[in-house]
Amino acid sequence: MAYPTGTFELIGLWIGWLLMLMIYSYPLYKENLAYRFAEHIFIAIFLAINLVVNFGNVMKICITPLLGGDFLMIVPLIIGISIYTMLMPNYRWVSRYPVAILVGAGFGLGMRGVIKPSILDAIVSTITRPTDIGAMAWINFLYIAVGLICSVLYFLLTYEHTGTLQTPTRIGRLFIMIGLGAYFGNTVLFRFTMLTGRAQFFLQVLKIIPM
Amino acid sequence: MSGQNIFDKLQNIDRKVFYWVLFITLCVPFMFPLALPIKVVKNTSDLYDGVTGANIEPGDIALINFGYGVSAWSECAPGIAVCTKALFREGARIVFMGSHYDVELTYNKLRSDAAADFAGKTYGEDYVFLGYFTGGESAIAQLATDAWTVYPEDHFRTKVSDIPLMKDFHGWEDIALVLSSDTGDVGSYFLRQWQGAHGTLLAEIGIAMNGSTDYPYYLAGNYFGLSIGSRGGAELEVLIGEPGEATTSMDSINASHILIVIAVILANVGYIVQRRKA
Amino acid sequence: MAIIVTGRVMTFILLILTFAAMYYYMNLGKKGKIFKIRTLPAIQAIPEAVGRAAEMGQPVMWTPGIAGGLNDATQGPQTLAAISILEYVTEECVKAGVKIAALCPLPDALPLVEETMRTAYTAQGKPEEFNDEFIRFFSGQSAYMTGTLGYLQRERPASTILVGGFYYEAVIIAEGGNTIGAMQIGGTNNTHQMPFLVATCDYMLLAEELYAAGAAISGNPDALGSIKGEDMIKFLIVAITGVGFLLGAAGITFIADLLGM
Amino acid sequence: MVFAITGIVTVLMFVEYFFFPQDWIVASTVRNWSVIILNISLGLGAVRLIMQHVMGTQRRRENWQFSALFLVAFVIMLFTGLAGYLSTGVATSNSVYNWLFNHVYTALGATTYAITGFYIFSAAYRAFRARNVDASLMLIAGCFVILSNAPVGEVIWSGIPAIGEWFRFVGQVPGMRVFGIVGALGTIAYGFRALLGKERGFYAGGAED
Repeated sequence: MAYPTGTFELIGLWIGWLLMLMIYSYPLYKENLAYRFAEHIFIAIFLAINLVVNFGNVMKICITPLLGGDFLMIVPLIIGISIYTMLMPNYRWVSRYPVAILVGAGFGLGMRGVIKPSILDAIVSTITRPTDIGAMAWINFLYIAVGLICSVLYFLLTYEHTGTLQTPTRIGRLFIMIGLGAYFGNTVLFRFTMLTGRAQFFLQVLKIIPM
Repeated sequence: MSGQNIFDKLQNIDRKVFYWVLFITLCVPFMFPLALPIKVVKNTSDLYDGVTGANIEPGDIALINFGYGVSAWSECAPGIAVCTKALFREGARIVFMGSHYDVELTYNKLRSDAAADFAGKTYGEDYVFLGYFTGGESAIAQLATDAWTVYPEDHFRTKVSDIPLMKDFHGWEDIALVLSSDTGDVGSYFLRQWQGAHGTLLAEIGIAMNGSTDYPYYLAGNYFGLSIGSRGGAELEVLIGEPGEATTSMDSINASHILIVIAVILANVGYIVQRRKA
Repeated sequence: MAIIVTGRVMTFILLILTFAAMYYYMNLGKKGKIFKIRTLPAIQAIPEAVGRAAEMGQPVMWTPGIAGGLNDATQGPQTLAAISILEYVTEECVKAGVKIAALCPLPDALPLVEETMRTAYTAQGKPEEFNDEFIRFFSGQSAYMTGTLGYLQRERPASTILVGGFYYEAVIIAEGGNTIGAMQIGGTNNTHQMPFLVATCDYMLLAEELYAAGAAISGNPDALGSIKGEDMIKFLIVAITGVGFLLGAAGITFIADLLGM
Repeated sequence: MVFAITGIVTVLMFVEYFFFPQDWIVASTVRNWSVIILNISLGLGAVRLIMQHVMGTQRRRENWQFSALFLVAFVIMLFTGLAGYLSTGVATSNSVYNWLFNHVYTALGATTYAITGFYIFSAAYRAFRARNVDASLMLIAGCFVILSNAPVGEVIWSGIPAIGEWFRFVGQVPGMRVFGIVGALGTIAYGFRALLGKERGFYAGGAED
């Protein structure tokens, strides 16, 4: 992408740059009017885009088929609109019905879907021996199996972590801590990459580096 | 606090000092790039092999989900660009869709990032952009069984029945592989409702933060490949031999990562010395 | 097993087994059997956190994170557990004469928060001391973060209780609490926020411990019974993994094949 | 009645999954409805927020100027977007909407979420301390992963990528898998209790107040 030349693009670029500084004035300086200004603009625009896009989506998946002769679409349309009774204290009870359908679909899909990848496949992967014959592969195989068993035992919630359970649950917690440490490390990459993108934009607008 | 020694100070540096140092550290490497070599790890090469090898035949349809918005462009966009290029070069057809309301911006960015590859392709025949969807897991489950009810029209409001590519895509059976790139949960919906339920080939081009939770699923074979954050993107750029945004950002990542480790070490030195004294 | 779709048989069996175990223990609970939740250091630390506030003459802050809209299947339960913990914290605060502030960004949880705190004051015989200004509502994530940071700086609570469904505000709020030297008790089931709460809090309720804490405090027999049922399934998982590992190491894939059915 | 509806929809999803290798038209229709209902319901949060800002402006509450700013920006964006959508079917065909979308929204969207990078930095500095064995393990795993995520790790010491990768690809697996397992069981437990009508709060907003 080259540095824009059109007037409106240039204005847009610089406004974007200024808004960025306004937002970063908060951590780098302190809460101030510029930050609040940028924050309110962001939330307003974000919300409006959301509404426009969702309006288009409802048109696409419901209204257009309805107008095209799929009269059954009137059912979800009416039930969907009825969720707005949540805003009217006297009619709030009506909104329980659309919520019930959403919840039912969410639970049904959630419960039927989680078992295979999160439990069964996880166990199968843990107990399938490595194809490598190297010692390291077998140590890892043992590590993951012992780690998983101890970590699951750590999450026994109606048994005290004493007696026989004391050692495995203690070890289980250590396995969990290693997991969280790795997670922390990965998150650092994620957040810094986002900031990196902004640093690049900061320099590009000033023409210090090419766009 | 008048009696603060060096170790107290090490533990209590003002955070604003750090923020400024961090921002400057992120900026400087763009001006003086080092371009250190980037090592490719197995989960990334498995992903690349998956989109270039035996998984995909000319004419097959791949589904690419943009589960990220502008905020995660630096993390996800490079990986998606490389995979799109690779898939087009294998002769695959691609269906693009997204769960972020700003998906149009992301699609436009991809078209510009992989402009040369899009140039030789025809919209509606070789690729299609279905646009935004909501409905969470229900919508993804529905997409597997009856895609046309989730998307009766593409993003540009052409009826899917009038789009040649869409005549070959009604549900999971028509899709050779799915690539989902997410900041949120859509990849896990594909995992449960496509891969878990139907065994569809699935790979994740995720933000680094989700790398930890995604990796066990890669190890269990639920994902045939996995790209983790901008580093994964840079590795994919190495694999396709076209350095891009992710490769450029690696210098900044290097500097900032060293900085944070130094900060942690300094704070711990202060902490340990203080504890010994106490 | 032609009736059940191939590849989903084990899912079916495990789902039914889980339901059955939960139902059995919920039923036992209804008949009066009480299931005890194991010691959770984070919950045991609450009186200490309140005591610290009493000594310092500063308030205690509770906040549940912004993720947990009540009708969200994964986030909602975290808010409910957080509200159970709030009940306990409030009772302890009333006993010790400590001010408590509940900072809540969830509009649909507000009535429940208010009712819970009011009940706790009433239970301690001091209903007149309750003031709904103890509850502060913030709309939207940014307002929530800045509002909470502002509160931390101004009021300097001695202890903070950060329990519930958090998004990325967790690190910002917990960092804010750390800066003012508050004693912090954290808890969430959102994996993506756990590392930050673990790093910044003195005590932590990890994942399901949050639900267990909520159930232990509320004493709800259904919640306790289903947690007991879950524990039985965890034993089953441990057993299958253990046996499967030994067989797998010997090259026998029987268990793995069975689980793939 | 409400619980019955939830129960029926849940059971429909189960029946389809376990007994129909392909989709089942009844479950598929209900699921499609739920997608539409969810789409329609997404405006709810927006309506609440707008009402709050309208009241804030009307009653001249503290910082009402910002509420007014919010409303002006919102109205401009909403109407230009709808105008674009209604005229051509694509909202960005309106040039004002497109300009705001491409420049203002993109800049703010990318900036606002990145702000956490600063806080993570100070959180790591302030809180990543070797207080005890647990914290030390987390610290060590974290530092190795941080260094191995950056190509420079290998330059510092050739062992760093190997150790970092071990933490990423082996070390963390038990912990992360257990979160998957207890998360799955938690989802089932909560769903089961809700189906039996044992969860209060669940229908909050519409339930017994």
